[in-house]
Amino acid sequence: MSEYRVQFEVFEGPLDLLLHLVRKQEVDIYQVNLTRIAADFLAYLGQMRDLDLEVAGEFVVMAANLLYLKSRELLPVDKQVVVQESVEDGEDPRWELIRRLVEYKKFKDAAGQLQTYEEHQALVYERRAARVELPSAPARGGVEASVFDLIGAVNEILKRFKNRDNVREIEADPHTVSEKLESLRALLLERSRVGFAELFLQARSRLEVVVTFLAVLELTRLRQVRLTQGAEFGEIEITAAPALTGEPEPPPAEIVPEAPTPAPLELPLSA
Amino acid sequence: MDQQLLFTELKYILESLLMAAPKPLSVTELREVLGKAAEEEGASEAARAFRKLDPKRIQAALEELSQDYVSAARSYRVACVAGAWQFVTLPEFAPWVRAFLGVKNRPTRLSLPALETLAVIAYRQPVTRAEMEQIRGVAVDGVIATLKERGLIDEVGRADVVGRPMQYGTTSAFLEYFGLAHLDGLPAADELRRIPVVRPESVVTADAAQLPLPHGVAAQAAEVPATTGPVEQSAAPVLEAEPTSESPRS
Amino acid sequence: MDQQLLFTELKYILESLLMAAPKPLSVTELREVLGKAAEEEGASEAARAFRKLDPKRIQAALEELSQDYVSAARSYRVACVAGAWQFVTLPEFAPWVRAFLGVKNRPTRLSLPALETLAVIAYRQPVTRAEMEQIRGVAVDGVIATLKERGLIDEVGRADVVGRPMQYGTTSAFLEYFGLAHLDGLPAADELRRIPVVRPESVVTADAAQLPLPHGVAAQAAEVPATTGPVEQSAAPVLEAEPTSESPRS
Repeated sequence: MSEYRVQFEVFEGPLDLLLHLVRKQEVDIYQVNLTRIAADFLAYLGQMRDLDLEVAGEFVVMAANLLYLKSRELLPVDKQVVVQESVEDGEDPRWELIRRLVEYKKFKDAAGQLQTYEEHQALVYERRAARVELPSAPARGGVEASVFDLIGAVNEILKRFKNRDNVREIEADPHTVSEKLESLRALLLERSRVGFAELFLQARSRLEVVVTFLAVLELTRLRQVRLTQGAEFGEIEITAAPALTGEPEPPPAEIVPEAPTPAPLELPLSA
Repeated sequence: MDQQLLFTELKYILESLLMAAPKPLSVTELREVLGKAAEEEGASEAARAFRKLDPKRIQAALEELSQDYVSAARSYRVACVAGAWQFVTLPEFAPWVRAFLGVKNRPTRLSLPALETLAVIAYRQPVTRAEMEQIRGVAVDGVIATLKERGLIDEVGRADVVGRPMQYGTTSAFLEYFGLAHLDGLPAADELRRIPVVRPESVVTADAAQLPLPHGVAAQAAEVPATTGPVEQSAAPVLEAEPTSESPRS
Repeated sequence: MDQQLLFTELKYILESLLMAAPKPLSVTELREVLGKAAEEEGASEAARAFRKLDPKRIQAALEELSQDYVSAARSYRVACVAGAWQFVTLPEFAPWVRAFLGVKNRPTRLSLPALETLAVIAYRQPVTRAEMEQIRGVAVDGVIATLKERGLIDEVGRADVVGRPMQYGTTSAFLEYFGLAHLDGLPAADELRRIPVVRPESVVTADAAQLPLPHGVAAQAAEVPATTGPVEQSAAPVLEAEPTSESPRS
């Protein structure tokens, strides 16, 4: 069947072809002249054969059926033996064919409707909201801030420097991660709680912002500080963790204090 | 708060949820959220009022909301697809949204045979392959495989007849693909589900007219699913024309 | 089309974009989208009309749009936050939105180590396990498993170095989780991708792969799997790193 469709795509099957022929008669399905339809149908099959197209089994069966109906109609009414049968069967073969055609046509129309829906739906885009800005909520306990919250925050701060950056920055910049690390530690030992944005208030260059940020990340990684948010999207706070204040904590913390004097971090200078 | 006010309030709450949600939401999900908000510490009177809402009320509010957008001249509306509510942009803005989001990740369009078969399955589910072939008059094997592969249909059981053939039905991906809220949203659903092809009173072909009218209706009724009940001749929605008293032959 | 009509049209187009966009959009981004839509094959007259719009006009349309919502009695409005435009729900609906985002949005929050690893993968993909461990200084096996399980990362290939280790990258679920349209939407992406922190010769924290280990580091070294192997210095672009006393390359 599939190879048939490829070769002759106009009609999907005998019912489709019949519908087409009914339409050509320009009459309602119920009024269709079966004799003419049968003749048209056979003619069409003949054309297919002439074109060397394989005629699918379904078409042949339908052709036989039509020929039978046609032969019946050629007989005078009183000679139609079938009539009795049809009463017994409760089914007139002609009516049966028409019923199928009507039904098929409805599904064909429904398929057309589905196609419209398909086209329509391809043009419809659903909203996929980003996380909505929530007004600060009475959050309990504080939410742990994610790296993305941090990066987002840094990004905001970096924006402030976008226009300020200038050539001077190319000169040796005094800021290094280790230096920031130390000053952060000192600050936290002193105050135990610092606002994240506050750290950047004094920053004078993009580099310093980045360096400060890396220092915060590093301290987080070493579990020497904790980052919390009072609420989602709230201000991020940095607090000293036990590892920093000297209380017993897992190994990573113990390693860093021995840090040798580090060299400056190399950063590409945005020209 | 009076009922009308509460209903309006509910509508806006649902609206805000659809706006904030990163995915479409079902009535059940929305109801859960309302319940949860009601139980929060310090929940307002309004919040508590929506604690255990009848899902029908939520449904009604969503439908009214959806109507609001039909009349508002905006670039989007509220729609229900596969039982889940969401904001969607209108098709006429697709060129710009597409420029931003890229072409929707949709497989190629369905072929006409696939659409026809899908229509048969959608309206007549659960339906066997034999029944589909009876209606379409052609083999449907390849098409069924394609539709299954695309997740639009699935096997839903076996028919209680000899050989216990597989029955097929549509999936929720089917509803999504066509943007339908649910199966009742199919066009002309009633008509197509019930096999309403009833023989006209004045008969189709010449000889049939001369018959003592067969209790043909009875035979036909056998084909009608039991649930449908007897088919009234007068209720026959005929496809597109008047039945004729004339013989087509002659 | 006359100017007023065009302006109204523009307003609705921008509105549809804000509605469909999974992130806030700046005037610049919106202008780009308009430009892109205008250049599509078969672009409509309207689409072409917005090809090279003065950003001021876009800004004006957005402001008018925003005003529309101030007067409309809805549960949300159009707002500009940090230079980017978006739909936001009104504060009075926060109890419900919060109840929703709390329940539904995030089954479980990712742990900080998971987020860090994810950040490394996101900014440096494709990236091998060894590279991640080098950057983070700890074994990442467990975290990788978790991230993979949650569908946020996946194997994307193999590195062209000895042993051909697996490389990881983020998935589209990752973008969804963070409400990102694409990887370029990662915050400070350019900035963070470009930081080629030079690897230290002697490292401050444990970096088992690279060092003749100082004794104190032994405990941590145990965490690093033996499979990590030596990592090319030059092939180590890192997100965060230890400062070093000498840059190996300079």
